[in-house]
Amino acid sequence: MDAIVPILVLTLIVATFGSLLVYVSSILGPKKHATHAKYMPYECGLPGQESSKTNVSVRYYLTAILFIVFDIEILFMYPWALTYREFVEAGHGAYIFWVMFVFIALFVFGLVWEVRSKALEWD
Amino acid sequence: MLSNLFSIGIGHYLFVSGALFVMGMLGVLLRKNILVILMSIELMLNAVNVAFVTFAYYLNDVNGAVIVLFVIAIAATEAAVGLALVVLLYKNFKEVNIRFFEHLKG
Amino acid sequence: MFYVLLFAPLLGFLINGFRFRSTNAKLAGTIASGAILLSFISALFYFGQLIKMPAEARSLSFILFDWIQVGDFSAQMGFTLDPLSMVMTLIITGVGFLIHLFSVGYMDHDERPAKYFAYLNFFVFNMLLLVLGNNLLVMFVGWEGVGLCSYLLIGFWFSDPEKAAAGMKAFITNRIGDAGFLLGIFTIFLTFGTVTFTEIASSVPAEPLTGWTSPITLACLFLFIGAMGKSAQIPLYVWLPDAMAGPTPVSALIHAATMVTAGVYMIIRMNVLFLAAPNAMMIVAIVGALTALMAATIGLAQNDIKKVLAYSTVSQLGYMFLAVGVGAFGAGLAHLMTHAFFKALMFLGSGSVIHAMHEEQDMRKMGGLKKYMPITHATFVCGWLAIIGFPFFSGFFSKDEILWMSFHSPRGHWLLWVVGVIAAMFTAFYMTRLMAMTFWGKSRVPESIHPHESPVTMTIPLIVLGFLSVFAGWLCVPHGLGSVLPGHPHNFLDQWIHPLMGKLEMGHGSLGMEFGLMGVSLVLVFASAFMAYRFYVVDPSLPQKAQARVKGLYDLVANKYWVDEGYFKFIINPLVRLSRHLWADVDVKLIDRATYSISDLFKNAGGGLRMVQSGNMQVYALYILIGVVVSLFFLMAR
Amino acid sequence: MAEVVIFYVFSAVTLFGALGVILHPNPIICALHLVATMCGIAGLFFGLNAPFIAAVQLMVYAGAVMVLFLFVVMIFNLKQEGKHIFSPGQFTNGLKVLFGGMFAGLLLSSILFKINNFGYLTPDKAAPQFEVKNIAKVMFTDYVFSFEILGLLLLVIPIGTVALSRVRGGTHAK
Amino acid sequence: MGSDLFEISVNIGKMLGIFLLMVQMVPLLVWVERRGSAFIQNRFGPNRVGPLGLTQLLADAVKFLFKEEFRPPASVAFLYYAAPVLALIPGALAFASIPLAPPFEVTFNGQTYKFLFQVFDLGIGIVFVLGISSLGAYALLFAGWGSGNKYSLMGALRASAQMISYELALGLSLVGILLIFGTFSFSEMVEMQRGPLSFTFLGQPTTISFLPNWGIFYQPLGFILFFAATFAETNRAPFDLPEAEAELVAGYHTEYGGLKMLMFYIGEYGHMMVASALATTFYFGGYELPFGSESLQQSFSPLAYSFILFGCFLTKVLVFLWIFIWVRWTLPRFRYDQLMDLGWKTMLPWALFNTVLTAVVVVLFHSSGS
Repeated sequence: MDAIVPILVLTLIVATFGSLLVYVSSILGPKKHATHAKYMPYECGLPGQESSKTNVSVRYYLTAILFIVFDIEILFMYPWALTYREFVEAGHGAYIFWVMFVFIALFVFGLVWEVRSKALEWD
Repeated sequence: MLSNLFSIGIGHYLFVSGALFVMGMLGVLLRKNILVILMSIELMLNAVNVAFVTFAYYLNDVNGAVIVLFVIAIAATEAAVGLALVVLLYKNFKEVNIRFFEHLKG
Repeated sequence: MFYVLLFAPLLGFLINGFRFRSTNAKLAGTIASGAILLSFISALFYFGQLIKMPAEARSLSFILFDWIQVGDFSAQMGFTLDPLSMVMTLIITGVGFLIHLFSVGYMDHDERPAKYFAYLNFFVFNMLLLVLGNNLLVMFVGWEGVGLCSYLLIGFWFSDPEKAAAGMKAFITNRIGDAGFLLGIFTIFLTFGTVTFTEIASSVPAEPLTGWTSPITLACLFLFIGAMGKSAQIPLYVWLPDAMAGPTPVSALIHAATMVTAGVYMIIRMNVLFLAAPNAMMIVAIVGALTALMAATIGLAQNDIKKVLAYSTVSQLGYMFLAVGVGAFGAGLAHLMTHAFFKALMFLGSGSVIHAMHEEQDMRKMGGLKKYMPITHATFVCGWLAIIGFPFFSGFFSKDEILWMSFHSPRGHWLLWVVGVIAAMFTAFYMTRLMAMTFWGKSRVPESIHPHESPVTMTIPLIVLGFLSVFAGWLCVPHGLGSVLPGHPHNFLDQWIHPLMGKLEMGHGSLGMEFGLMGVSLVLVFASAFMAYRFYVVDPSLPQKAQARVKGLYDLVANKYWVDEGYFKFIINPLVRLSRHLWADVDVKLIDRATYSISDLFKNAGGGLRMVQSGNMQVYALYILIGVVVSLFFLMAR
Repeated sequence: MAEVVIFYVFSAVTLFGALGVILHPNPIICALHLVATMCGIAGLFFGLNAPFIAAVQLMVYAGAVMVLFLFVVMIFNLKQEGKHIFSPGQFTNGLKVLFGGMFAGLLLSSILFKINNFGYLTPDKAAPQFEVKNIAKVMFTDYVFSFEILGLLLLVIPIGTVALSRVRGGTHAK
Repeated sequence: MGSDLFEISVNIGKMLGIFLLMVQMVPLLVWVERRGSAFIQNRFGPNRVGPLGLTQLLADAVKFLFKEEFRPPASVAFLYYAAPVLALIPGALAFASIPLAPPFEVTFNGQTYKFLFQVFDLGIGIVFVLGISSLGAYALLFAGWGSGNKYSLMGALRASAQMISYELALGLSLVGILLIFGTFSFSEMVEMQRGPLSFTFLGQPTTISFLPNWGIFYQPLGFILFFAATFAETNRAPFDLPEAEAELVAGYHTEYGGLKMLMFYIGEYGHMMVASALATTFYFGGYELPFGSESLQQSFSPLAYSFILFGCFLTKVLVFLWIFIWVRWTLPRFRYDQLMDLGWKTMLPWALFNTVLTAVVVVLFHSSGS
């Protein structure tokens, strides 16, 4: 628990360092008159095509949803992996193996379904 | 009374948990944007988690910690489904105002 | 290992059930037969274990989980392997395996073999539940399960309305019996406060209760109603002949070897209870004897090969009930076992014949099949000799024991013996008639059909069962007979289940009397068999003349005593009329009007309350909040 | 002393973030405040001697759920239309605030006035009950059934969401 | 932090030292990258300013300092400025939790203090690093959304989708390591990798004396998966799709320049260093020497020995950093669909397979002995 104080302090140090850099560059850098073209969003020098209301593929957010689910599954494997040796050495190796095997089987089933449903296809 | 402020006990954590829960509740009750309502629900769930861990710590009982893991998992999946629904609603109606969706009116 | 025994069929059911669209009969059959074989091997393993134990301690129990816990009532999902359930398990899995094997050939050209085998596996699983359960509730689950599978399999070819109707008839008739069974369970629970077999047995009073209304007698009678339904006794036997609409291996497995004997098994299992209710046992014995006689007479005049076998089954089941009714539980079980072998054999044999005859079941179009189907014929002869009680074939021992017991037992009567012997005589007659019309004599096979011997997967079960039909009787040689035979064989089966049996003092009858009675019945049986041979082989014109002479009697028998018609006229149609009246007068005019007015009231009230349901989720949440706050106030105010 | 600092810093972050969530008109900023809340709660878990749960909180909420929220807001540009951030309806809103206040009063006052009575609850800081191994042992023995059910849920959820997000033109359309 | 002034000041100094080590590595790495790429591509690279072009870094830094500070009007000020700062924090925190050398003891004023050769030790090392680095996505999203440029947004979305996809494979490939070591703590893991390769085989203790007891020998497949996933996590080539200049201008930092741009670079190189340090700790014995540590430990004072091991750790990390650079200039870039396919349909299943395989092997090796 005491380790959290260094974390806080380090975070503070890094944040200060970063803000300092941002601030320093705003002091040291030249101030130039800005033109209209400079204020436009940078698109390789071409005039901006249209608004930022772009049509982004829905797959990004599907990916994020699938990530949440699989992330949780993996998180639940961590405690399992941590105690696995202890269970095995206590003679419950088969039990703890099958506990996770069922879980992983469901995981694999889900993964196969997602792959076959083409939710993970990018074009 | 002031010394209470500096000797952290179960009540302090429970107070934060309770306050968080009330805020989440008010968000659910009052906000107009479905997305923010979902976020407020997450707030309430997290308030409950804080209470669970607090009790687990102060009562020296590991069950609270296990339950929290389950709650986190289920709350996260709930958020995923909720967001999928919100996105579906938005794609069909271009609207995130909860008062727009009063089709279940009696 | 035990769970392999119990769950292998379930696994087979699941596998085949999930791939129910498959049309690959070989694969489905292999899966299903493999599951049953696994089960059978485990059963053999446990049989070996039980044999090694001392006789009094032969009981293994397995608790899967606590099933129901309500107040005083508790039931476990628990199973017992004791000598009685062991015998049943061996029969079910052993005969079941042979019949599965037979089905592989028989169902080769069917459209939905996976479904068929899934049902068959599920049936075996339920049957195992029924015999292995350590309390009445588990037994009841199995009891209902086999009923369901029986319904599904009878109506397996459901596109034929007649066959679907036969399935429904079986199901409904069984429901009547099941209601009785359930009432029996209730009565037992009210009386003893438990449904576990061992606890019931230990709390039954030692002295028999002679009253008609004592709870034990009532419970026994209710249970017997259940047995009537499942085991096709008067008056609920009508479904069994119709059940022949299902595929023939199903008839062999369910409607001859295993399910229909569940009633007998149940009474043997509850023997301590039944012994305490002599009146109930008397009813059982009388119903059994009458069923044996009546079904045998009907069997005389049937022309459908499977119908003959069906009535024969009903008749033999009557024998078993006669046996358990007079307290000869060992004899009942012995006949159950031998009957399972030879009747399964004959059903499979008839299946082989029907398969060879391209689904033709009418015996009048058969005849002289002996030379086309030598193996089927040879095995069928074994079954025939066993069922008519030819000396030293299996049926001889068990049937003779039953007849002797019905005469000699303190719960028996000489009238029961007379009825039994007459039934045995008729049995010999119609079975010989069946043999004669099917296999012997001149061929009446139509030109278009070319009978042929069945494939090897069908004949192997026949051969194994034929072997068992011939020799299984030596497991249950009656005591008196054993004392004069060379080597003095024991009644193994009787000794095997002896620890589970209640006490009934049999006394020692005279050996001379026993042999005298046996002689009388043997002579009558031989005479009747010979007469049938004369009628149907030597001089085929004789039956016509005989029919003409006793026309009234013949019509009565050939139309099965008009029982079905009677049921329709006196029970079903009045019921239908009554319910129509109830519907038109009471339901529509009284109840509906009342409910409509009530619903109108609520409709109007709801119209007012509709304002509350605004569709606004947040307001709903507000309602919840208000409720929480109010209840919090209550909690804190206390 | 460290625990006092931890508690006040992180509860301040938590409650400030929560306030931002329920008060800010722009959903993106709301989501960012929620991220802050989640990090604060993870810090509170650290303070409660449960670093594993804190890390899980960071990974799942801050690292996954909030990223999803931001994705959705950014991809679909879910800006608020109109200037009202709260639902209309003066009467019901009054009721909501009233009862919410009553609830908050009941809950928080009961906690506040019980602080001294909770003195007998002293955590055993050396006790290993929060070691991940103990959590795991309990989870894979006592809660193993819930665990497998959770696995089933985690199978169903992605299937459901994938199916949902492919539906075009309403829930009943093909 | 500590109980008295000496301990606190040493701890703070340690913290600053480790952070500055990370920051100061960046110019060095930039130089290595430029020289190395030139070497690979048969060019010279920067070689004019100072010996071997080493002072080129200083010149670059000065140039960055004097760039014009500029914020596009379409951007959101807070997000736009917070993003580069946020890019630094996860890497710094993660690096700070990795033990760089064994703890050492110092006697001062007659009192003995024990210091860790890392900023803090939470005891749940792996999970903490994963939790912290999952916050890295925010820097990208802040930058992407805050710039008010659709290419920035697309780059940010791509980058974060890629990061979270590969985080799965990364996290899953570590399950095998956890199964082997049975601990979350980095220092315990390093302890376990000391000495020659020894394990229990079918209940028989077995030792192979010519190999060190490193994780790579237990988890070869896991290492490959882990290392490949870290490439994607750091958005390095061949997984540098978010910066694919042909499609997206320059990804999420299109609108950034000067020191703010530099901070993104520091973040990226910080990620690389964390990845290298993690790979070293998990699979290559951490700070432990492969051979001969006993004799060294006896011939040096504990403090000096700690620093020797620190050098060992740094060497291993540098080797990995060189591999990062080498791969970047050797392999071509993936297409985005190929990238996602690789993450979800290839690496995730293989990582699952690795997990199950390891579990089976652990059961086989350990249960038969007892």
